[in-house]
Amino acid sequence: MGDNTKTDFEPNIVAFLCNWCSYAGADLAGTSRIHYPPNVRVIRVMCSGRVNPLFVMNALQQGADGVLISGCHPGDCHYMQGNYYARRRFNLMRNFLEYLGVEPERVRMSWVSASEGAKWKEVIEEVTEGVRTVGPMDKFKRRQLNW
Amino acid sequence: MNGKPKIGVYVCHCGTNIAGTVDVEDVVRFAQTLPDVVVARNYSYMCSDPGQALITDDIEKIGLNRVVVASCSPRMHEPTFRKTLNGAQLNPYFLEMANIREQCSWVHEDSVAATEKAKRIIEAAVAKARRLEALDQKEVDVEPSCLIIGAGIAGIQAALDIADAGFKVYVVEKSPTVGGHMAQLDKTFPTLDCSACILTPKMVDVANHPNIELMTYSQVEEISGYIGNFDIKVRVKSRFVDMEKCTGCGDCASSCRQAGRISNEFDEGVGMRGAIYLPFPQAVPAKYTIDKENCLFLAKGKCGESPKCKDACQAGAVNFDLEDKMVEFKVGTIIVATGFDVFDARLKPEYAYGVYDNVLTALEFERMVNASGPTGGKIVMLERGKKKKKKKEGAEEEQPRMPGSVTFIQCVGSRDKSVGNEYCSRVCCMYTAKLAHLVKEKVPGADVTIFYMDVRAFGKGFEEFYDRVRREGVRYIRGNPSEIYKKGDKLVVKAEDTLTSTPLEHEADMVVLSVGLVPRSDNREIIDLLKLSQSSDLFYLEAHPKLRPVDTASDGIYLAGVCQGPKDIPDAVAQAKGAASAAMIPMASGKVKVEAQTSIVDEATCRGCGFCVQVCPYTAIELLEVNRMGWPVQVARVNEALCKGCGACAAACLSGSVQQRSFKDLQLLPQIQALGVK
Amino acid sequence: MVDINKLREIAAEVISRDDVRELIGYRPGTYGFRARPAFVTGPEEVDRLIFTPACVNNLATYITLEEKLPVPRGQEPDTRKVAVMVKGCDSRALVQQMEEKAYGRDQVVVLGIPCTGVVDMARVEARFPGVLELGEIALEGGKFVLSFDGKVEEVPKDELLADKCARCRYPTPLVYDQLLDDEVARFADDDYSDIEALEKRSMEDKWGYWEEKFSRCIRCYSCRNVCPMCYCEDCVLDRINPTWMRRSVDISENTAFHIARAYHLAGRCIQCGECQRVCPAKIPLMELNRKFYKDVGELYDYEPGTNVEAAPLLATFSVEDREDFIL
Amino acid sequence: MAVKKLSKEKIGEALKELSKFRLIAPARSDEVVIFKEIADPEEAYLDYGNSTVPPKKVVFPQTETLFRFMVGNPELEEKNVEEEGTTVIFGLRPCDARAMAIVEKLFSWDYDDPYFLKRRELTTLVGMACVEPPSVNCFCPSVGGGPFGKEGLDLLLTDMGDYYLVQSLTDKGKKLEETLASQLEDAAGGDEKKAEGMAAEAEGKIRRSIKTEGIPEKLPGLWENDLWKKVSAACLGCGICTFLCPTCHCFDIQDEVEELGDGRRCRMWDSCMFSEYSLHASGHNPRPTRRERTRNRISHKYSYYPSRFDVIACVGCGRCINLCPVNIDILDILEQVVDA
Repeated sequence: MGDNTKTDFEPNIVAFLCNWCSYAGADLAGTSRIHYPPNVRVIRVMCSGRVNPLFVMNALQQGADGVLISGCHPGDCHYMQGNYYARRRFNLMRNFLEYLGVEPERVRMSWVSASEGAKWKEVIEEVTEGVRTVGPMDKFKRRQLNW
Repeated sequence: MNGKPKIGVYVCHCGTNIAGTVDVEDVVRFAQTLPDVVVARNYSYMCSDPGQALITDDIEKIGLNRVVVASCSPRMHEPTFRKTLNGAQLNPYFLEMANIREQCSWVHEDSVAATEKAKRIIEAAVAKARRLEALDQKEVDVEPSCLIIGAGIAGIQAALDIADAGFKVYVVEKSPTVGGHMAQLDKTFPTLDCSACILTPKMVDVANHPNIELMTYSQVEEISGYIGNFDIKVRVKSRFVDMEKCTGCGDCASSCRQAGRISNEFDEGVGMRGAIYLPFPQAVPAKYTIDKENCLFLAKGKCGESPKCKDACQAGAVNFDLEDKMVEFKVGTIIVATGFDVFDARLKPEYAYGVYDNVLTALEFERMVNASGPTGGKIVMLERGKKKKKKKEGAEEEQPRMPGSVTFIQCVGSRDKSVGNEYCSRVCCMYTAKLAHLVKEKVPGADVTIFYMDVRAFGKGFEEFYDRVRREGVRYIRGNPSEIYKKGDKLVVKAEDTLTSTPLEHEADMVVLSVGLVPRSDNREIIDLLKLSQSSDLFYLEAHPKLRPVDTASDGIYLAGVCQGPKDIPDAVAQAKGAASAAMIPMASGKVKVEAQTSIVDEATCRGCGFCVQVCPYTAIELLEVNRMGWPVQVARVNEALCKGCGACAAACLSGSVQQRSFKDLQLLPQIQALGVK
Repeated sequence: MVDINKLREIAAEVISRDDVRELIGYRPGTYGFRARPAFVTGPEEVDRLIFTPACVNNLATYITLEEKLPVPRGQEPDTRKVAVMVKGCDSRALVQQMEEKAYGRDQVVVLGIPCTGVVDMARVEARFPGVLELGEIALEGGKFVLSFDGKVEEVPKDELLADKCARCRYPTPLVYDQLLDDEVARFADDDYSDIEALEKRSMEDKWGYWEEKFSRCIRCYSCRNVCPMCYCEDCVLDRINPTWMRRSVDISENTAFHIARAYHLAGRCIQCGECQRVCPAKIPLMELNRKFYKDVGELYDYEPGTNVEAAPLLATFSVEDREDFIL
Repeated sequence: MAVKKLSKEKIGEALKELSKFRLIAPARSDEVVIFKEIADPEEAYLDYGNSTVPPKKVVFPQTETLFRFMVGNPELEEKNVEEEGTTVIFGLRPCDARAMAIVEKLFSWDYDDPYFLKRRELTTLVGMACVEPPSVNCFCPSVGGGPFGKEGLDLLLTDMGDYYLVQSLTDKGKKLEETLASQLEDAAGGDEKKAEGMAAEAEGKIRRSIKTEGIPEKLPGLWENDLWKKVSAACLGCGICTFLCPTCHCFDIQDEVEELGDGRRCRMWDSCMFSEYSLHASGHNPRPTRRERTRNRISHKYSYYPSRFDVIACVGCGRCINLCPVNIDILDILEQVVDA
């Protein structure tokens, strides 16, 4: 139990990135050759406002140990307001999941701009380490191919 | 639609950029096992002609109907491969990119982990590709006209180019005259040609060009629409002077009770003006303007017996009843050329700007050396507080003293994290050299010293000019002064000569701060109007730093001049010409493709709650009544020309009736599922 | 206490109107203390209408429930008004439905019942089991008076009162055409003490708590179907393409269902408590809804179902919204 | 062979003995009684009225995998029910056991359903007679059952105060009796007689009833009767009445497929009260409203099933009446049918 499994545990994190800021910021981290842990897998959406909070639930159910939503800083949304909607929806969902016993470390949101390649790395490191400390998500993970 | 998916996966080596970290062969073997994948290949550069030909061949010979390219970021080459598909008669939206370079091989060192991650990324891309749908690339007509915001040299140049090409141009300038900062300058570096001599003809052209409608003293208030079809609303502020009648004689200005009492923005406060004024003699249009904050009649309702300017104007142009005018028009493209502010030297209190009269900013000094400036081009010691008094007394003015020593400090507000400006302003080294040269020219024998961190003389003729100035006796000391204080009637610059590690206290009559360029304080207005992004230096963000330097993220909106980042006059002009050219492309072709990844409503399940209408920032969705099997029901409907494809509506819809094309729940959930599997 | 004769008189008047198609109210149930919905189409039917503390159902649900069958060619759809009896909580469902444009104010006639609280029928039946012949419940001077099998029993109000009533902020309907009684002043509020206690427990405890509850769920969807805010004709959770959750009944899919259901009510739930009342597996669904309700109030100063003009919570934002949780 | 008894003191021991099988017994989850697999005899909650969800789920699980399929493997992997092992349901009510016998008629009719029948074969039902009616809405005698009914059961326990009378009714029952040999004692000679008396008394306590004669024949003629509209007006279209019904046995079959193509075919409870139940792929629904659905529920139980299997598919447990959120009462409906 516990410590041993947790240190060996490599979290699987699904991230939803807006095309204009965070995805571009992650690309910038790449062009700047900034290294970070490989645990985060990205789904590109045009705007963080597209992210239905139920995607978070769905990702956790389908086997993600953590979920990250990242958008433009307030005021910078390419579509003006999408990140504000995302912020509100996500805050409620995160609180709710915590209420059900889903560690808040698994459910993260960040603002990363197109010029913040270095911040993207920091975010990845923090999210990965956070999920690592709380261990695998098995609470309501779908048991695939159950009899 | 295209029947059962037949997917081709193409894994790019990108030389060693990907293949150096990711085991490409292994990834290809994995891709072959994925559902609906009928072929998986790898190639050294997928974006090259032979790389694209692989895809084209497979589409034609194997009958692929979906393509996954695992290579660089879609932000890089998605357009490239969309064209490839298009060329092979496959709808370009049957492409999905797997970013295994920027977000994989370049950011991970461990080859095993990177290879594993690349597989997951490709698996998710295939999961989405299986559900991709063909999208219509719709076209809209482009209004053959352009709005240019800002009439400095960049705005003027862009306007002239577009107008010369035969398109209608609307130029909106906030201040009463065109010309911008360039009009304030005396000479330009490194050639020392007279700024006014090269600028004023263009200023006149812009005002007289038959294709240009110039609106000075005006502000854009509303912009709506999209490329090809922007609706613009401009407020033309009242000058309280009838533009038709004013002859520009200036009788009004000299009669103004406030004459000489108000600091003239154009002269950076070194010179004074009245409440009715012309910013400078060569202003275009040469029409007077009443500054309503300072006009006694407008501000207080009373100006002696009657307003003197009105009495003085023989043309009867002064009219206090004139009101702001709203002008509405349509354009196809927009160029933003709003320029910059100079750094506020008060933010470096150690330099005592605003404390000592003879600590000046370079732009103030520029006005002073300008022959048409407030001192008639003479370099004189300033006594800032006393001016009014002197004028009031009307006494014989005693000749002001010329400074015997002038010291410049470079990089004030540039390359300085303490004030939040990390960037180099790119013009200060050279304008300092130019000003130093002018001191040498105008004050024979003056001691001219420049404190600098590095001298960046990178442009055409720059190094040669820097050499020349040094030969003229200008002393360069490498060091960043820490303080300026007064000793007797001298200013003392405290610094360290970092080349010799000698602390020094350098005395001067006058200190000029070579202030950097900063984003305009009113940038926010434009950002809100146009939804522009900013880069980390807070200048407007171009669409791509290398390949789309004049475009913005929004189609049909372009950048010119310093609003995008510091640059000198030739660079600003070059960018303006670039922006003009970019704006003319859609105008010349008359048509432009619009966003295809728009939202769509399933009217059969829509319950008409209007959440989508509420969240849409583009008012692209409306509720309307339809007949559902005989019943009148409200449903949402998307106007695809207005929809920008953000998808906020899709996330707001509780019944799942609103979906964003290419980002449907049906396409994203399988992606999530694919990524969930470890 | 609503005067039953006045109620029937008004009902008769309303249902006699040409522009009213149906009146939804309450009538006695089939056994014990139960009451059930009544669908009145003519004045001759009003004599069976009642209102007592046994009238627990939120009838607002029925306004949006009726299936709209294809209108045969040559016929016109019956778009006459529906009249509905509502308690304070039920009226908030109308407000929220109208905020969401489910129908217009002119499409309903609202008979408001200022409410002093209804019973928790499960508590009544546990206290007085085996009652078959119709009994009656009345609220008199802070006590529920139960008459059945020739007996009369008095029980202190709080012992049988429904939990939602003990937290009710709006006993008097917020929207009505006619109010059937004097307004009732607010007599309760929600202190969220139970929610806060649960919030403070460890993650393992919280999940253990909910795992037990969600494991019992049989996915009968009564919670969804009874909910006046769940009025989509075609629930997104029922769809196969895309599959938000699978039909399998297990802890994973059950949890997904309950998260999705509760989230879809965030900023919309009007606290009528019907979902929890009807749940055969006794899942404390209001502890989910109230968590959202509490957060929505605390974070965004928003209370659903109180203002028809309000913009829906999740379709609006404030630049000042909290973001201390964002990296 | 003498009739046995099980002292209440030995019930724990007996359950322990039975836990070498898959042992299912009523247990509490918060305030709700459910049948579940128990490991510890302490979990069993025998002093109960009736469970919320009937134990039909043991032989007819709410969700079950029929077979699995994997990418790259042409063979299906079939569910082997045998692996679930011998099962004992301990303490179920006679009505619920009878329901299994009724439903078995369908599952062994034109096609032998291997999953249901194998589970039935593997399962021994130990019933608990209803000395007191579990609910005010019980009406088992009206539909051919009784509080001490034996149909479907292998063993019947009757609470005699300090002990349970144990009557074995089938070979499976006898076998189980042998398993419990060391916990069982011989019952007194008069106990069986006494139990018969208790049965009659218990039946007398059941207060709700319906005369079913003629209903199966009458129902088809009421197809377009107004009563369906009236009785269904309040219906919410939820699945309570059907999911909690011990004889409802409708199921849906769905494939649950992972993104890579592996998957399983599942069978799961369905409800004729759901709007998608009879929805065609075309979008047409022959039962478009709650009216047709309610009519189907009643008709299936009281007309179609008896016309095919000579037995009403309702055991009178009263669950649908007790738990209907809007007090739709099957006896109320049947009375309207009678009066129609």
